[in-house]
Amino acid sequence: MHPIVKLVVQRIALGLILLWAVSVVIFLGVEMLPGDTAQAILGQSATPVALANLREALGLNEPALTRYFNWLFAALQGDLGVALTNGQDIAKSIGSRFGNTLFLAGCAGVIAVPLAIGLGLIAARYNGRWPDKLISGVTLATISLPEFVAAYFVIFVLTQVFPIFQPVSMVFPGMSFWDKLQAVALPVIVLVMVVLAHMMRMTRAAILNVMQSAYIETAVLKGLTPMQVIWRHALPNAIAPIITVVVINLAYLVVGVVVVEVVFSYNALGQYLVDHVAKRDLPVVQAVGIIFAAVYIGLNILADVIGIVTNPRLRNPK
Amino acid sequence: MKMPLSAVIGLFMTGAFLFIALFAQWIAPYPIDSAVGKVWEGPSAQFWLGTDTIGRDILSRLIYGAQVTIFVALVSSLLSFGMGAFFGFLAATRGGWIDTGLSRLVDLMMAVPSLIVALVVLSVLPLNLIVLILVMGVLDSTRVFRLSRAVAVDITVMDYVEAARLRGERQSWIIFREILPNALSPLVAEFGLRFIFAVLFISTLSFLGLGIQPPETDWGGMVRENKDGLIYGKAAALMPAAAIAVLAISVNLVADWVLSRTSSLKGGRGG
Amino acid sequence: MADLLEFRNLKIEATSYPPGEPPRHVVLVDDVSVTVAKGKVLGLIGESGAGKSTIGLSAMAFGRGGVRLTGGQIMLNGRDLRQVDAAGLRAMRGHEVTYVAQSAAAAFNPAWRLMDQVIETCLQHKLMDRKAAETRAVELFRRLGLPNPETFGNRYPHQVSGGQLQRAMTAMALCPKPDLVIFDEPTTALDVTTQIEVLAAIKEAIHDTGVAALYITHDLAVVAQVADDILVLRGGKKVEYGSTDQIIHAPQQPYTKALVSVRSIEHVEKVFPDAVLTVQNVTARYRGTNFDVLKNVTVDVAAGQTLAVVGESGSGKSTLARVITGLLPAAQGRIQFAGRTLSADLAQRSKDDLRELQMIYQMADTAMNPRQTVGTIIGRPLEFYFGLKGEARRKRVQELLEQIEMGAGFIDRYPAELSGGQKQRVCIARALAAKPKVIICDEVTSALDPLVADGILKLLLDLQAREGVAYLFITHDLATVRAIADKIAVMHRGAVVRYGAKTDVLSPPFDDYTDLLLSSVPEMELGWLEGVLAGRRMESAGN
Amino acid sequence: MSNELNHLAALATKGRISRREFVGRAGALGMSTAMAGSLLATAARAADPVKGGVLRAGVQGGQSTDSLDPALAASDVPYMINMTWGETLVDVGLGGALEMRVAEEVSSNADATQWMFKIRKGIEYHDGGTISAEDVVATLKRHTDDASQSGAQGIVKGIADMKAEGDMVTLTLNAANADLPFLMADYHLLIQKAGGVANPTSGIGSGGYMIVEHEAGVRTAMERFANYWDSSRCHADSVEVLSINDNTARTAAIQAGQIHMMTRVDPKIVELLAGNTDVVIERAAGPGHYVFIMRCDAAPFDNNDLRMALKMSVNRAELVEKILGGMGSPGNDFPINGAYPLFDDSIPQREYDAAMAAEFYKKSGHDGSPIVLQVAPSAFPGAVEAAQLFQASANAAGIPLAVKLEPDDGYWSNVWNVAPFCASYWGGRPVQDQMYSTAYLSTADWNDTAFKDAKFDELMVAARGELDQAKRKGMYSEMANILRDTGGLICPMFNDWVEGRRAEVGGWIPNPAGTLMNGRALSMCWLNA
Repeated sequence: MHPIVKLVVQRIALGLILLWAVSVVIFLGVEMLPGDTAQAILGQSATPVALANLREALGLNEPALTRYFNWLFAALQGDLGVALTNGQDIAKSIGSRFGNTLFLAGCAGVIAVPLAIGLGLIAARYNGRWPDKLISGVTLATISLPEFVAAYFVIFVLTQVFPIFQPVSMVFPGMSFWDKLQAVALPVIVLVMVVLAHMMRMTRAAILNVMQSAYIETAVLKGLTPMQVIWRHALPNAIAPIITVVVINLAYLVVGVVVVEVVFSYNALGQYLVDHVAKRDLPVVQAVGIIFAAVYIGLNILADVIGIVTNPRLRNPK
Repeated sequence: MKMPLSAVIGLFMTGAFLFIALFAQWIAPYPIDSAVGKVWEGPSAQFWLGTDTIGRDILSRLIYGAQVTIFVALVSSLLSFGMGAFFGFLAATRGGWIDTGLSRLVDLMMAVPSLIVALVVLSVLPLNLIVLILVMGVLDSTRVFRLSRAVAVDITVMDYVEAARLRGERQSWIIFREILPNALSPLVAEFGLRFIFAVLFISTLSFLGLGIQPPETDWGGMVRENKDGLIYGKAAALMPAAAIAVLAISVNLVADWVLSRTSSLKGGRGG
Repeated sequence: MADLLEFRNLKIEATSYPPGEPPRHVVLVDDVSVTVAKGKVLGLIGESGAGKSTIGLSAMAFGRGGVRLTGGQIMLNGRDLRQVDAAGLRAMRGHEVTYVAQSAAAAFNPAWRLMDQVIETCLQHKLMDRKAAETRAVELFRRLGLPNPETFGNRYPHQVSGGQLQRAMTAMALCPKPDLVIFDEPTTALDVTTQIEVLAAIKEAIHDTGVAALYITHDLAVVAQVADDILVLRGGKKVEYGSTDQIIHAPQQPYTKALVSVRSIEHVEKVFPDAVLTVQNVTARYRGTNFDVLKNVTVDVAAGQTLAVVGESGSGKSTLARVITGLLPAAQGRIQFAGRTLSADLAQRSKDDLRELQMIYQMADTAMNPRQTVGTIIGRPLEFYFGLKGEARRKRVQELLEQIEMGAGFIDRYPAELSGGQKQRVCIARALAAKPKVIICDEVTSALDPLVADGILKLLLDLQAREGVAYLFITHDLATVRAIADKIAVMHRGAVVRYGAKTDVLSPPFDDYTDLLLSSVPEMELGWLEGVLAGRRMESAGN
Repeated sequence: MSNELNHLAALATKGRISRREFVGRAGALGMSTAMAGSLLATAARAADPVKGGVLRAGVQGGQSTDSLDPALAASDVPYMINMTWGETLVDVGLGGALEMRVAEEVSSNADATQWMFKIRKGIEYHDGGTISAEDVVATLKRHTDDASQSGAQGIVKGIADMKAEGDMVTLTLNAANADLPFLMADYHLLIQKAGGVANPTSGIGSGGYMIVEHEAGVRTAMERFANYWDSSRCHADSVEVLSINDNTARTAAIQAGQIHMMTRVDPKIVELLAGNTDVVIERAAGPGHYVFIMRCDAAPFDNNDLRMALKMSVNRAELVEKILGGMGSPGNDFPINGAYPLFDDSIPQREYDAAMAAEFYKKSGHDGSPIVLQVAPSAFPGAVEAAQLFQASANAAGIPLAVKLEPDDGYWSNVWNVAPFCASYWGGRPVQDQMYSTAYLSTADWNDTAFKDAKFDELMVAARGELDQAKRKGMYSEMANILRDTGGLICPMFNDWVEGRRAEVGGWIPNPAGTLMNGRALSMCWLNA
């Protein structure tokens, strides 16, 4: 087997094992949460008989191990069960919400990643000079604002002072793509502000790190322009760390944007999870937790694989 | 030693914040929870930064808030560094199954989004400062673990660590005397960043209602209290937001400086 | 004939930023004037810090880090490079002047195929189209003796050996048909047997293409083989300038004389019967591999004696040190030390085992914790092994500092404040502090300038005479071996191919490998290179 | 006369005088109660309705766990949605008058133990078929069912027998209840086909709009139901209920025109909004009240002296001023105010008295450990600040009150009705009896103060059957005093409904009975071009 294929297969296998471990951890964690699911559903005034009936109906009386495997096998077949609180099919609810999550993350990523890398390259090119300082200063300011402050700030500026966008960003099936884009404009702006700095700073650092290498001096002595040096010689060797930080931020855009969802009433997975955590709706918490973990792990595998594939040593063994 | 202006400013501001936090009780002109003015008054000679949503002096609350914000962020960052660095160094120096086990455990912890974990845990556990600090510290320690492990792996291959090992030195000596002093600069820089993230994180938790409990307040909580005035140009919410941003920038400037010193120490190719 | 390149009163300065100190202003090159005629080779020679690389790069108007050209003129093809703007410099670099770096492995971009990098200058300066450039590159590969020249360029840097990379770098420098090539220690990082081939290839290429060259090296014997003229530098100043013949055979300046006759140590071998350290039939491999890096190695060394382990990189000589110290437990075989059998694994050894077997490293820089003072570095073994504390410890550290011919004033200094030679001395003191029976010296002089290295070797011999300590001396440098060894083990591909007393090993009849090794060491005479190569050709023709 | 009436109506709609006061004064002018109510309704209807358009309401309190089952509606968003797709037998209209909806006539026997509802003919369901008396009985039964989680369970419980005969529904009660028709206006009791037993969450009813898209806790889009029976309503082509929990975003949305009406405008920003001509703030003095509730069965609140100490240490005037921005009135530690019929306004207003609070506290023998008040921002607008003000005034009286902030999420399931001392909110009920029986009767489901007083229970049952209004008022007064002096309820203030609408929204009639015109805003308002 080509060593790359072997490495990639290894990474994916490791990822799957990790995902399985996460499912166990989440199951145990949810299991250990105080509070009885049946009680949480039926409320304070529920009669003991009703509680017992519900427990029976939900299969809560089975041993934990049995329940875990029942859940696992069903989940492997794509059946995530139904929400305890309102009886909706979890896979279906998650489906549309996850789509929204990906849409928001995608929009923010499509803008933030090239922008961050571009700014990073420029900052590296003018290392220590005013463009670098300007870019660093502005991104430092954006990283220093809590998300919700940034969110209210853009609401104030872009819906009140300059009424360009709508402050409430919920999207729904009937909307055209263009309408959706308009709806998510504000959260996208906020998220771009939030993730931009990190990626840009790491890009700059990775490039500057590579710029210490002897082959950069070789390139300069070949008469290349500074941007040619960075683009042709520094960037290809800084890909792995840049991809890693990009992936971390993409994962964040998917799993970590509850606050932005709340402020803009954006109907994505984070808020969905938070609502169900409050109600101890375990099947939902479990399903969403696993999805988040899968996204994180999947993106990390992707970063690893890109790192492997772009590494000439691994791509072309001796 | 020449210090860039940005670092001087950063150090000065950070110092000022620490000073304010330490001596809040003596500095604050008004008590933290007394309504001394009308709702959302603008800045005046009496209330330098105006009053908040129920007429409390914003400056005083900012000053007390600095105490809580900085204390919680500092202690939780220290905790995450203590844990993260210790286990990171241990993994790097021991290698083998300890390294594998710890690294996979951290992978596992990082695979579950920390805000979600915090939400779940904090909605279940009693909400007090200790729990808050523990949760933040433990969640953050995974990142520190990764960094310190990476730094330490670079250091453990150095000949002087091998020399210490050949001498028969114990693990603790190698970690604390050989690795730690050399890992300090990147860790200090990272500490700055993690401190900032802790400030932002606690603000976010307070924003979600899971953070600091009244009458204590932190800046994030203050933003939330006053946010409704924001879209009408009431500056009350901007004050704590600006405080967060200024603190973050100050510490960041210092961290940047520490980091740049570090990289010039080992990265320079000299003439 | 017009001068291609002329330095007139060149002055180069830099600002350095030592940690924890105010920035320091340093003059790297002061008032150096020299010319290079078309098609001629000028050798620049000196120890580290002599400013030879700085001068070389200034021919491309390039300064590393904070290096600035502050005075004089650099006339290239009739114009002063100091007056040329950035675009003009870019047009000159890689076209009129090209550069061959010391470490081709680092100077090639790992992300691109060799061909793309070799022809990049041609395309960048629009000297020829891609096809013509590739044809020329293949031609150069062939001329430089690279294997499979047609396809060689398709490989990535990590796929070819160090010697081949150095030749590829030379091809890269010659590809745009420059007027001048700067060779910056192009063979220093190579093994001796490789160095001779690369040196010959470079020399031939220079000769064939008629290009002028600046050849920078610290090794007079090497530069003597390629240069027409030699400029000797010290501390950024010109020491002596003359034809190669004159510099080698009739040096005028004391410093040049010292360089020419570096190896002044005469060491008569002594033989002691009782081995303090015996390595018996040791075989070792790294974890997770199935390749023996050491194959059935048997050597021993007696108290007060020096065993030199000689070999090229990859011969397994450093692995032998790791096996003896227990860092890499041997798979088979035994190690006897002071009459007892050493446990294979470091973790199982007693404190005395550890104490009596000390090690000194090649890179003194990384062998000392930069955050500890000299006093701590030397004092730690005293405290650790003998429980010395406070004043007693300090006193003993001072004694040791005296022994290594450094003053007691160094006790509170940090490694960064020491010179290369001083660092290595501190490492020696640290080893001595443990009162060891055997010290393993792993290439302890190879990172040092020849004169400094000499001092270290003398110190080691003195200490051996006084303390009766045995050395296991690992090196690739046969001159060092001659200077210090009592016994020699020649290693090749993990095995000991020749082993015995020094005179026996260094006297004919030789085995093939030892012969190759010995004949590859450059000698300071004109035409040595041609002689050796001619001899080898005859041999292979004879076979 | 009509001028005076119109003036009174205007005052009442703006909440300047209570509806009771209006009805009373109108009565003095010779108007019947029902006439006064309808007058009040027309007073606000200045212009002719405009048909068409999409009307959007931004409502606080939606979660993705919300259900469409009317039995489970507990917050404003499902309430608003349900009131738009479904209808009750009767409505409480303006002026406290009964408005006939699914029922077209209500009558009772002499002692108010049996009530007859005549069902309007030809009211269609969205999915076909018409409402029958059997459907009504089935609906009521579903909410009575022991396994039901209906919030109306307590209401329907007192019914001994339900009968459907032709288009008549006859309810026979265990005991007399003069207020029964008002109870039928409860927002849980939406008439569903066959009672909605088979599919309670279908969201299909007989209301003016039918659900097209529904995403719990996000958005519900509805279209006008073509066969709706009441042509005087449902002017917009479609309506949407958007769940916008963040106050700032909701306010920004109405200012940006993304929504046309919103619930819960923070009183503090009312003044700030004054300059905005696009948005009109609508206020109505309703029965809603912000409360701190102590569970009388949990230490240390099982000690009445301690309860009294806490009641004395609330600075009500300050809270009304600072939390409600003056848009409300001080409470008197029982859940009834002038919005209710038969309110006794002679009961003295309780004031902040630190000395007396300290005395009570001393008498209680409390050990001085912190008394923890749990509060979340969503308990009521300004809850956290109110708690902090309470804390300050209590601490000033030497009472070690401490405030613990809880997350919004889960507050109503995990803290309210669980924690011994927390902040809460009651929207009020149309009549005193219902308010008391919902939360203060010993056996009430939502007895969140765990208040158990035999005398109180007795009085309530007696009052319910009492047809002599003067006597009844006396009984309610006595009950109020019991609750005020021994109950677990600290009721510092009654809030006005403070809601916002765009200026172009027509047909708005403030109704103190519930938020957004008692849930009818989407059905009754229109968009002026």
